[in-house]
Amino acid sequence: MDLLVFLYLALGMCIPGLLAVLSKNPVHAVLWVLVLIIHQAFLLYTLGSEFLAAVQIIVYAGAVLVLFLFVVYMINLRMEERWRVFVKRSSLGLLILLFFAFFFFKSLAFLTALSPHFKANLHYDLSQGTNLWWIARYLFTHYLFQFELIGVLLLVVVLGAVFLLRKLKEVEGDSL
Amino acid sequence: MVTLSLNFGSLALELFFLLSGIFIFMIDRFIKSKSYAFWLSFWVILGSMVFILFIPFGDFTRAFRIDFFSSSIKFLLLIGFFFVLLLSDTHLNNFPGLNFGEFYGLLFFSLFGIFVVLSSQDFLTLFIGLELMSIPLYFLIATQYVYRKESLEGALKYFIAGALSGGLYILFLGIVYYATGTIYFEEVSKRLAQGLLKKELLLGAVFFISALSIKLSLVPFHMWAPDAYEASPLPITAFLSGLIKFAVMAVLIKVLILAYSPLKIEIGKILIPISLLTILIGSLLAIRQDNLVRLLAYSSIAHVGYAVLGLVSGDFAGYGFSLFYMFVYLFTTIGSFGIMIYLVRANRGFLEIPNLAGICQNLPFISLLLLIFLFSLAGVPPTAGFMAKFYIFLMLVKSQYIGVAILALLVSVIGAYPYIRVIKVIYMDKGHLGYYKPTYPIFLAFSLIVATFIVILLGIYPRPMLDFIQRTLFLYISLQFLQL
Amino acid sequence: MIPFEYYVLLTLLLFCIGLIGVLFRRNLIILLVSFEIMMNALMILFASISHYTKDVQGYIIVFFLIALAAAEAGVGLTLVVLLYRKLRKVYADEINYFRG
Amino acid sequence: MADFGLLSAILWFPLLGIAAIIITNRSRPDTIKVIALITALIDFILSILLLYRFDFTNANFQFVEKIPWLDVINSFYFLGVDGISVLFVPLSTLVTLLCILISWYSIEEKVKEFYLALLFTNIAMVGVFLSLDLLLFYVFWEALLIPMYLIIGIWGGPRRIYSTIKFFLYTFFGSIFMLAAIIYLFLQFGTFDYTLLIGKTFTPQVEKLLFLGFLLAFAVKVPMWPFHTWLPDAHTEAPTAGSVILAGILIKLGGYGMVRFLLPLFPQATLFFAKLILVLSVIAIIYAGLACLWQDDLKRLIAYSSVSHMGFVTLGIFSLNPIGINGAILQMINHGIVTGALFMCVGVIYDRTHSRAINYYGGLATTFPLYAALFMIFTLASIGLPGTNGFVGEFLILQGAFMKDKAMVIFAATGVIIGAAYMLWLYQRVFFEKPVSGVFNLPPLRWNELLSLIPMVLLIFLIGLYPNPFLDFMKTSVSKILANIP
Repeated sequence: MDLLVFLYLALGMCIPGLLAVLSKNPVHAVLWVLVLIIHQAFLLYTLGSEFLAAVQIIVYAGAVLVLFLFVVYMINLRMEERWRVFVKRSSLGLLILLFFAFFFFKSLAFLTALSPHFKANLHYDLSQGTNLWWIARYLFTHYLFQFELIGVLLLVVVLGAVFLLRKLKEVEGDSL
Repeated sequence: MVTLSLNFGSLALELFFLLSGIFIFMIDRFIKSKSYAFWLSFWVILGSMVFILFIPFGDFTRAFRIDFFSSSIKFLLLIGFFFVLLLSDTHLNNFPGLNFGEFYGLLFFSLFGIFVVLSSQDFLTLFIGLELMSIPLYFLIATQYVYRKESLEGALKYFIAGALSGGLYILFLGIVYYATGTIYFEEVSKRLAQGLLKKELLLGAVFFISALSIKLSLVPFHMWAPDAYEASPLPITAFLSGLIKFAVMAVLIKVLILAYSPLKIEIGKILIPISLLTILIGSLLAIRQDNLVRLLAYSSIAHVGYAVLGLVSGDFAGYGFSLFYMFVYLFTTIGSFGIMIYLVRANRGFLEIPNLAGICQNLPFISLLLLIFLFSLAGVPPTAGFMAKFYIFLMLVKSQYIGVAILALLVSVIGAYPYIRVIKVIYMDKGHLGYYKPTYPIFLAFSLIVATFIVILLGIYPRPMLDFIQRTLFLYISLQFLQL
Repeated sequence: MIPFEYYVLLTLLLFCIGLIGVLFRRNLIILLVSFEIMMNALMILFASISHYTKDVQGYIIVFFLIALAAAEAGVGLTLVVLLYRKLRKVYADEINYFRG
Repeated sequence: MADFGLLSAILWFPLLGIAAIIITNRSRPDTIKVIALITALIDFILSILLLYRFDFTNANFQFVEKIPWLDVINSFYFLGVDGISVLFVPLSTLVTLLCILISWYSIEEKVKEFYLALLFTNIAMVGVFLSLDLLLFYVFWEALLIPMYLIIGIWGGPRRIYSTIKFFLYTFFGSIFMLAAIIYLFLQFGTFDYTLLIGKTFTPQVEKLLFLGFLLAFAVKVPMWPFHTWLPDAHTEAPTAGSVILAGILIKLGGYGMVRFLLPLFPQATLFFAKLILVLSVIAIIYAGLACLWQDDLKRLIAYSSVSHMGFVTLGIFSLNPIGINGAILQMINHGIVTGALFMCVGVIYDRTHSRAINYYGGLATTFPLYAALFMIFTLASIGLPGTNGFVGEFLILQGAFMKDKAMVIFAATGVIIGAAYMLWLYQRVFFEKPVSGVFNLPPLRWNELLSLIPMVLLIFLIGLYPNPFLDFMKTSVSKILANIP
């Protein structure tokens, strides 16, 4: 049963992923990614974290993808007329892809063979508290610094966007 | 349960930067005067140069640690940043339409990111710091998009490269976590010292180096560099090629020492072809450039290649020489970009090399300085560029990488050609481009003179600087291994 | 219990799908979408490791990754919007003001 | 030691002049020239003082100064002179002085930069001769490239850019291998100190490689036969002062380096390669001599003649006996004087007619007699007529080479005859025959030209008639160097 659910979710992620990457229309691509995200949220739930599933849906589906859709509609993208996506930058891309494919297949064997056998560093025990409780407990102690940093990072993104989108006064005769 | 140290004292400098960055950024809307932002940042930086000497060493949680190494590197970076500020002030006066406060504010955020990177103790903090370092730069590169179409393209290219770097980094993070169950440098090092998981972590290191090599513009990932450099305002280019690369190199060294020291020889072997190719391609592509900024972009690619050669032997002294190389390169960058800022004030066309013909007639002082910096980049004594290269070659031969050293030496002859070509154009061609002779703003003149002084001083007598870097490194390493 | 390798395989598969998009697509929006797919792929790895070893770190890293992905999307979309407003172009190979 | 600091004084004194020139306004070129002249003059007087104080019975290094420079790698600021280098120091300062004089009127644009470059050249040249620390030596060796690159490239003739870039890349390429060899030596023995490195032994393989590394740098500078192609171009396009420095000092650095480093440091490899180098030298002598015959450009002809003469020098050095090496060192100094003077002479008429083509001239002997007389002296010295300095040098070299390898000497002697042929033919074409229209009413020799040519004439006869004092300087040191070679 578990396996069936996993296979369904895996297919539900890979196929929309492929479709998104290969679709001509950016709107379709964004919508396919939405499908992917929702499946992934369920996968995260089966992996034992209802909190992350919720965050995934709220942040990704609720914010990021809506932002994407908003931008796509705002700049009014038409469909790509030509199907020339594999032409332009392919030479370098192919090289890099081959490089990675080589590493993947070379490493796949021992990566998959290696089941995680380490002793947990920050162990959690569901009998003492829910997953959310444990996450919160460590997020605000051990990972406090990173948590604050992420806040700063998002602030910087907002400020940067403000910086660029503020209309610059064009100065006459100054072409520098 | 591990007790956590919430030692805000050691975080003081970073908090100070963050707050002053936000302050400078926010206040911009409410103040009409244009120069306050610069003066504010000026005093903040001067203050923090003093301040950093009194920051107590210590941890903030397990993620962030002020220690001798990070403080020293930060101090060097602050000096570099100070000069970038001076250059910015000179350059930005050409753009009265810009919001200076926001510009300086974003620069502060980027510096904050660099500081976090330098002090981080685990791979996650390191990653967030790297993002924090790069994200303001994506915006800063695009600063001039109203005036120049290319700047958005440069920013986008840098962004795409950065995002790719992020993806690779997370893959690396995944592999490390998968293999060891921890993301702390020390713990990874412990696992490695037990002789476990070498293969897996080496694979991780490949991705780690790929991710950092995007920031360092090493060869398979160097494509973005010339475009981003040409697109951005000149002080930002100096920041990108001087400070960022210095910081990333320092971090690479730190990770090699802290987390990967049992694997440093193997990693060195991976780095050999990368750095040789980088030097070769940077030198070759620099030959056919007609734009001074692009030329310097390719030269910066090649120079990082030389600096990376110091890491291949896995010898700690070589790490020090790499840092020394980057320090010399930092000041050469500041000097050469300062000169370009001056030239741009005279005439925008001066960034095209053929237009530089014969400027030594009318701008003799600036030509002389450019001559010094170009010879330093070419690695001709008695400039610092020679000393830096010399130590790298010394290191290579010492660790029996004689073939590599000979190849790098040969390529350095090719690498000298673009610079002597520029000198040829400046001093030996006849020019016709009209321009007026701008005055030397005090800050520009100051930074040019200091950069020249440092480049020549380090060429004649590099000992104190080298001693400083080497001692920092050795102290750090000995402390580290005493702990383990 | 599902074998752990399945999760690793799924991660690598999705990562490669994202990588294909990054390397070959010239539509900037789809480029950004592909970055998101890459990020998502890696989240599965962290979450599954956490799940199998009872270690919280993986979940926490996933949390950070979601935030980071949002930040990157923000930056990318800002640049795309500006590019469109300034130049009316969204294809990566159409913007080439640089030669060589 | 009473004379401590004399070498540093000679080496760094021009810095004062450089500083003074930098702060002088460029609108006052005469002041700049006078400052440069006075600086060079004082430097020359200091180097004469060095010659005077030098104790030529002592084979060791004298006036030694040793201060730690780069502690980390055990490198010293280490200066000293012995019999081999002591004569080159006054020669360098003299050449700089004369260059300043000869360019007095011919350099009109970028005067400030020109004299700065000349004084900088002086520092680097003297530095090369004085330094006994390999790293210091290399630094000066490379630093010399910068001013020479500029002097040829800025104030040179029409094809100057091609020539100067060729010059730069050739010499840069050559010295790279020397750097590699220096680094290897350091890592092997932990020191850059020349005096400590003497007498170290290597495996034959390594010794040969190191020898080749050094040899490549020196061979490019000398220039030996297959590496000579930069020289005619550089000489031809350089301004007069540049040619004089090139001929007078720069190409001597190669020969000096061979005597100083190759012979004492790598005796076995020297023996191994000596035959090869002798052959190359003879090829250079004959090939360059023949090439001279079909040159139609005055400077190019003299440039090829210096390749030929430097062939004699390498012949003398690698004959590996005291006579040959004494002759070679003396011949280097002679060649500096004679060829330098010849280039000055060409510069003199080039300034007046702006042509270097031999066909352009004719009958100068009737229209410009004083000049013709001076040129005659230099021509004869270049051929090696007894009584001039060229004779002494060549004779010693041939004698030394005869003791080493008789067949070589036969070929080399052919070179002497070819030399006489092309120089006399040149003289005949330029000074006799019917005067052509371009050479009438040439302005007479100026004071600065006379002042720079007369010392050369005096030196030619001084060395030619009474060479013993000059040979005394080097004898003891040369025999010390040869002591290592079995």
